[in-house]
Amino acid sequence: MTLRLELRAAPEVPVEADCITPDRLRQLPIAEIERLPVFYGNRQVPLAEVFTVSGAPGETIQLRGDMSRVKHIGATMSCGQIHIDGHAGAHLGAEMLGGTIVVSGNAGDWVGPEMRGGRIVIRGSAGHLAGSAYRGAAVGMTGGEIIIHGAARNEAGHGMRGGLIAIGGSCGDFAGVNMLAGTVTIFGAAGIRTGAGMKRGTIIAMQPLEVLPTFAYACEYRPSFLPLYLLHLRRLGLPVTDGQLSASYRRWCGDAVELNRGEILSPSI
Amino acid sequence: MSENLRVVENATCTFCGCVCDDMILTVDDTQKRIVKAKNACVLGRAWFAEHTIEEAPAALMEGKPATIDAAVAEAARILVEARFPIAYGLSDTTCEAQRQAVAIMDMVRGNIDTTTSVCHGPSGIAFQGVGESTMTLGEVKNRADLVIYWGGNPAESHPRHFGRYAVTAKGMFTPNGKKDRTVVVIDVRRTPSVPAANIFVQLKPGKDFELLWALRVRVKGRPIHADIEEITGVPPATIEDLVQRMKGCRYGVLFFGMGLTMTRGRHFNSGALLALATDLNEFTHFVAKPVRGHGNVTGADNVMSWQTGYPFGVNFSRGYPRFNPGEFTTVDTLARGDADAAMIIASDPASNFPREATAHLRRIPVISLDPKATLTSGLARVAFRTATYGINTGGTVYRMDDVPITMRKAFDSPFPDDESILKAIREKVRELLLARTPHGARSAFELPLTA
Amino acid sequence: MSSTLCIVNGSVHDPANRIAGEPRTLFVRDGRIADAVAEPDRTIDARGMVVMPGGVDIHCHIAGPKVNLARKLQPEDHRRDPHPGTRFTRSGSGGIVPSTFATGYRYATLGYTTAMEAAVTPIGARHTLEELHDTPIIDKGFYVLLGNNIFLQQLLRDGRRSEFRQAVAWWINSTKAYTAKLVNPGGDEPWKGRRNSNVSDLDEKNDVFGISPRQIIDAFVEVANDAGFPHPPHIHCNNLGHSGNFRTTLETMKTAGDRRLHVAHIQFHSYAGEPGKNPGSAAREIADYVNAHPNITCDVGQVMFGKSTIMTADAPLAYMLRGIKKAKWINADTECESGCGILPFSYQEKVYVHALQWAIGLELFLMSADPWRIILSTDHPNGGSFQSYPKLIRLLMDRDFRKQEMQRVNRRAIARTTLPDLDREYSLNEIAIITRAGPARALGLRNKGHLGAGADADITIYDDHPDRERMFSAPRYVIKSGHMIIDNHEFCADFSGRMLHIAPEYDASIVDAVRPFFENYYSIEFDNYAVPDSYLHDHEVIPLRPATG
Amino acid sequence: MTETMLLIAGRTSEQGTSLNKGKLKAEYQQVTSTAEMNEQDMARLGLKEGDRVRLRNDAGETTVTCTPRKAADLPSGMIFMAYGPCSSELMEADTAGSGMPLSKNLAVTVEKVPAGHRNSEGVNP
Repeated sequence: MTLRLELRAAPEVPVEADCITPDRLRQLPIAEIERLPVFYGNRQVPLAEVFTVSGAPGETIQLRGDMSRVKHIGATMSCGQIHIDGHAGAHLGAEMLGGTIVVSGNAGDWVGPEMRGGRIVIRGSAGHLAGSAYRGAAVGMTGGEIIIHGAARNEAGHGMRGGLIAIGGSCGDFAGVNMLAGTVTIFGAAGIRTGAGMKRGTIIAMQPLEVLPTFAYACEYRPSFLPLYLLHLRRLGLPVTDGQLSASYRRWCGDAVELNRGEILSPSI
Repeated sequence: MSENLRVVENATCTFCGCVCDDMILTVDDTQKRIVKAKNACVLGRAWFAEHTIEEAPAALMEGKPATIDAAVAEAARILVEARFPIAYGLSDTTCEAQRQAVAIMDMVRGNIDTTTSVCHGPSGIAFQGVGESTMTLGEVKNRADLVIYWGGNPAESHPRHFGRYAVTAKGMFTPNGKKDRTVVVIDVRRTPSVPAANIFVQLKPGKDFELLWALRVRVKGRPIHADIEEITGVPPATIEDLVQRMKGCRYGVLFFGMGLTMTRGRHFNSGALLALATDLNEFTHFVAKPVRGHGNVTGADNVMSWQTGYPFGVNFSRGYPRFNPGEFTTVDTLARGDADAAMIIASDPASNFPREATAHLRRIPVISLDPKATLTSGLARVAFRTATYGINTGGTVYRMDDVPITMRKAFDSPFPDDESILKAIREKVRELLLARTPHGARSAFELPLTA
Repeated sequence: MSSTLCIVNGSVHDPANRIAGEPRTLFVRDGRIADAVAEPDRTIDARGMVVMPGGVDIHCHIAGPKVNLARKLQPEDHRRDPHPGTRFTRSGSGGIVPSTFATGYRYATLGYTTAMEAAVTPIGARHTLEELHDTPIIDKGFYVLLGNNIFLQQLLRDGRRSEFRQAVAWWINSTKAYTAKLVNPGGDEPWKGRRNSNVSDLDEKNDVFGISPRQIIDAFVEVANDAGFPHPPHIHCNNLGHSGNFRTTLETMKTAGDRRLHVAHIQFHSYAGEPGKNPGSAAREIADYVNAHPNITCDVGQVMFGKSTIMTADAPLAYMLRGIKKAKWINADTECESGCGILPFSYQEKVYVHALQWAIGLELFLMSADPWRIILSTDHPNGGSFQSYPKLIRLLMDRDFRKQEMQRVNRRAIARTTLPDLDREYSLNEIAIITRAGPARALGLRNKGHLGAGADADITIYDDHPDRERMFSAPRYVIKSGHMIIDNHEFCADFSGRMLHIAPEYDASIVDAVRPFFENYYSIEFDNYAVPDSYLHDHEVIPLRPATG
Repeated sequence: MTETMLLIAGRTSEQGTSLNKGKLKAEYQQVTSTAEMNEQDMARLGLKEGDRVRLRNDAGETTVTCTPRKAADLPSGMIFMAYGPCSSELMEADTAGSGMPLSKNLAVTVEKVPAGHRNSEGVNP
């Protein structure tokens, strides 16, 4: 059973559609879904003014169109699936608890901020602050998975305390900044100051990277968990090479300004 | 020169965030200008001397002279009809005007932001992450025996900062002024501020964060990479010397400028500095302070915070304030094309913003309030010419250290002040919204109950 | 639109006029309680409802520089508790440090109509007045921080007692304050000038100014009593939060002798044990002293589990807590006047010390022999939000609920207190005393805290619900200065309350003594320091008491 | 000949005093369209005081007049100019979730504009 929402026209101002979650829509009749309020800029309008609604309400919602300006899709969802055929706007899957969101195109800033569980897959690229904490908060994502096949920008995993973020392309500055736990894997080039202020947690950088002067080189070794973890990412479609599976990894500990129990791993090729 | 001269004492200069309130202004009431500003610095003298009353209409609509009433009505209509109206600027006006501006944007469910977002907004974000050990400037004058300026050039941006507050100023426990303190300047180039310093540390551009991080680690007594000099351009011995001075002083101060906030790293650069000052409190008393720019930018932060809970970048589109820099800050709402109307108060984004942002500003209806013609007022659909705050108005401003000061008017302007224009717009907005509220709805923006 | 009003059939609790839950008819005209109104514009049938004077908060932190810093600091907290606007009211942010509008509306939503901001630096008075102007509905005032004022300490050091007296009055006038506030008197100088140290003994002489906390306390008690301040010095004693501090608290109260003194958030000052170890309850010792000394008033500063924000002029205390919490922290020094520390905090049921603090507060309430003098407060937002008052009221009124809550907290801590043995339940009338009549009397507000003719028509009408938390969370009607604000649970109007302050006389020549100090050590001009009357907006000068000689 | 350098925009006294006169006045426009360069860099690029250079990056381009500074004051590879409409042309609009566009340490290519060549961008768009 799939509910289909198709964007009528590119909105002129941002739309906030946090009602679009399977939790909220799966048991409502179409007519009621059409009347649900969404915010078109500062006006409450019925959902049907922004989307055409068809199909059958159920565990799956299919969205179509360029939703770069449609924010908060899937926020706080706990179950079911959202498939976005197109681009998604900011705050996609914010504070998500469970279920799956898949985006065929790009996503805006704040993918899965303060996420607790579930999985978000972005086939294109994501903006800044994926899986991070909102401003002022110390704790970002605590569980679940954010899989970005393309690039991610700054502050991916800011304050992360659990779960995993995998970035198929390059990522911006301050990946894993102030991390408390969890794992961030970056297949492309990382920006500067990766892992700054991290207390615990693991950052795996597949390309050579600039390490802050407050990280200490520890050793080169073959972490036992890594092949299992990478195979999981490979199954999810990330570009894990055989070399990465068998490589030994250089390990830096940091950040010395904090607890110093975090690690950055990078294959020694 | 006219005979009609008058002296205004204890007037306040609002050109920069020093907000010196010891101006002695000689006012020529016939010429309507200030002929002398005793105690003012070079910037302050220009501020007072150049604010003369120009011949100009008080309001323009589509570039043509209009009555204030007609312009107010049109401004209110634009704001009420917009779906994503933004207000921006506010750092060069009174707190009284700022309060009206926030009220208007609350009522029309708009978005409000101040020049903080392109100044020390990143320091505000940093503050929300790590806190801040800070002080009023009199504490520096009375107590500081170590003063460090990082990424700022007060000699040119805040010329009296040295003499009034931090370098040569004499105070309770620093009776000999500069002799009682060590002054350090850390910057990427030898600025005109450097001669005031005992120690100049030249840093490679873009390596502020690395040096701050290294200092934090050394303050904690942990080792750093041997190649720190290669990374930052600063020799390990200099770092050790700084650490010893910082831990050993009685009252240390870190002042910082936009060399931190406007470079790659932004809020993390400021955050690293704030964290360093905090760390040092384990050893001695240590404080930090951004050297803020415009006269009342700190007042804007304060007004926004007490009225909405957030210092800048606030959106009311859902009927309550929300904060998110990068989403609700003005460069972003313009560059992304989100805004469909703008009210710019005492600011000139058309000449200071990135190209995409100014391009969008030309596409949407703009209301401007400014004492002078600017690129922004030039593209505005409704442009008010207003009285200059602190010269033609009284009202409250906050110094960079959050100390509020009541200004003294020097002479009257034929133009209304920002507060009265904004109050009039607010009244008109209220009328329009009440007329539009659907029966039984709690506001004019709700989905009609019958939908 | 000051209309006339009549309230009939309600069960009226007006302890000041010895009315304890009796049916009375109330009349309102011109913003005040009247003896009779011939044809009232509106009559409210309060059958089945409880009618009380509007609540009075004697000690909270709701406006001014430190509050605003704490607001700015916590976007993550506001985000979870937005305060939407209505056709009548402005929007705002809630959470542990709400925006000004949300603060005013939320106090009103609990039936409170007056609140006193408890700690403002003189140089921050202007800022505080601006915020209070934007704090709707309630009447308000503030206490000005003078206990670490360097100029005043210098006068005391030099034995210039009469100038000290004039200077205190000048400062109160210049800031539009309600009384003098002392916080950790004598502790600022070691904090700022001696590498973050502190003073711990009442008789320890400061090595810069050569005076002790006791001398400072004594001087302020003398000035306020002699001049007849309606509310005596409001003191945050030394050693807040330290085990064994009850001795300091007793010594502070003894310093006052039989002169009036208000001890703020006394729960935080009622700990047994020795410095740095073995914390326990000294509620009995403190309660006994207060019960036996009618010159002492205090508010409790109850700790409520959940979010809090420590915000205090006691900077060393905040730094000590920061050492435990290791999270974001603010220190803010004010030249010549004060220190300040802020940090987000939370009290947790399972933490020994937190549970002990919770229990000691309740002990103090339940051991109180005179509810007029042990006043309800959480030292908002230090012990918890003012929004938790309804729950606190239920803890006091409902023994079973209290026992149930005790089961959830650290057992070892409860065992160190007598809380399990205290069976007392507060009556509605006693609640009316500790939340209205008592604080109004302690503040010397003759027109508040009661419903006699001439009183301000600040009235709250609650449904008489057996769940007292529910009852006190949502009054059906709130009337402020005769204006209907909440009508059948909904806001129907906005209202800007009044600033309450005092204006003690002083000899104008004191200005000549203050000015040179100012010109040397402050960073703003002396002539720009005193707050002009234009910042007062609607205000009321509360008269001084006749001299007690 | 072009080279990549780091542009730092900041406040200066002249910028501060001239903006009081009016942002649409010639003095402000002149102050905000003048760039300081390391004198050795200028010599290497064949530039003398008053020559016009085009600064360009991904965000945009602008043309400014250059003026020399001693190597001790301004390190090689660095350009300093007062904030204004010209420096804004080189700012990227992406603020990385901060609200702040990067406006210092911008990598720009520097290219001499032949004398007599009209500036297509103009100082005052």
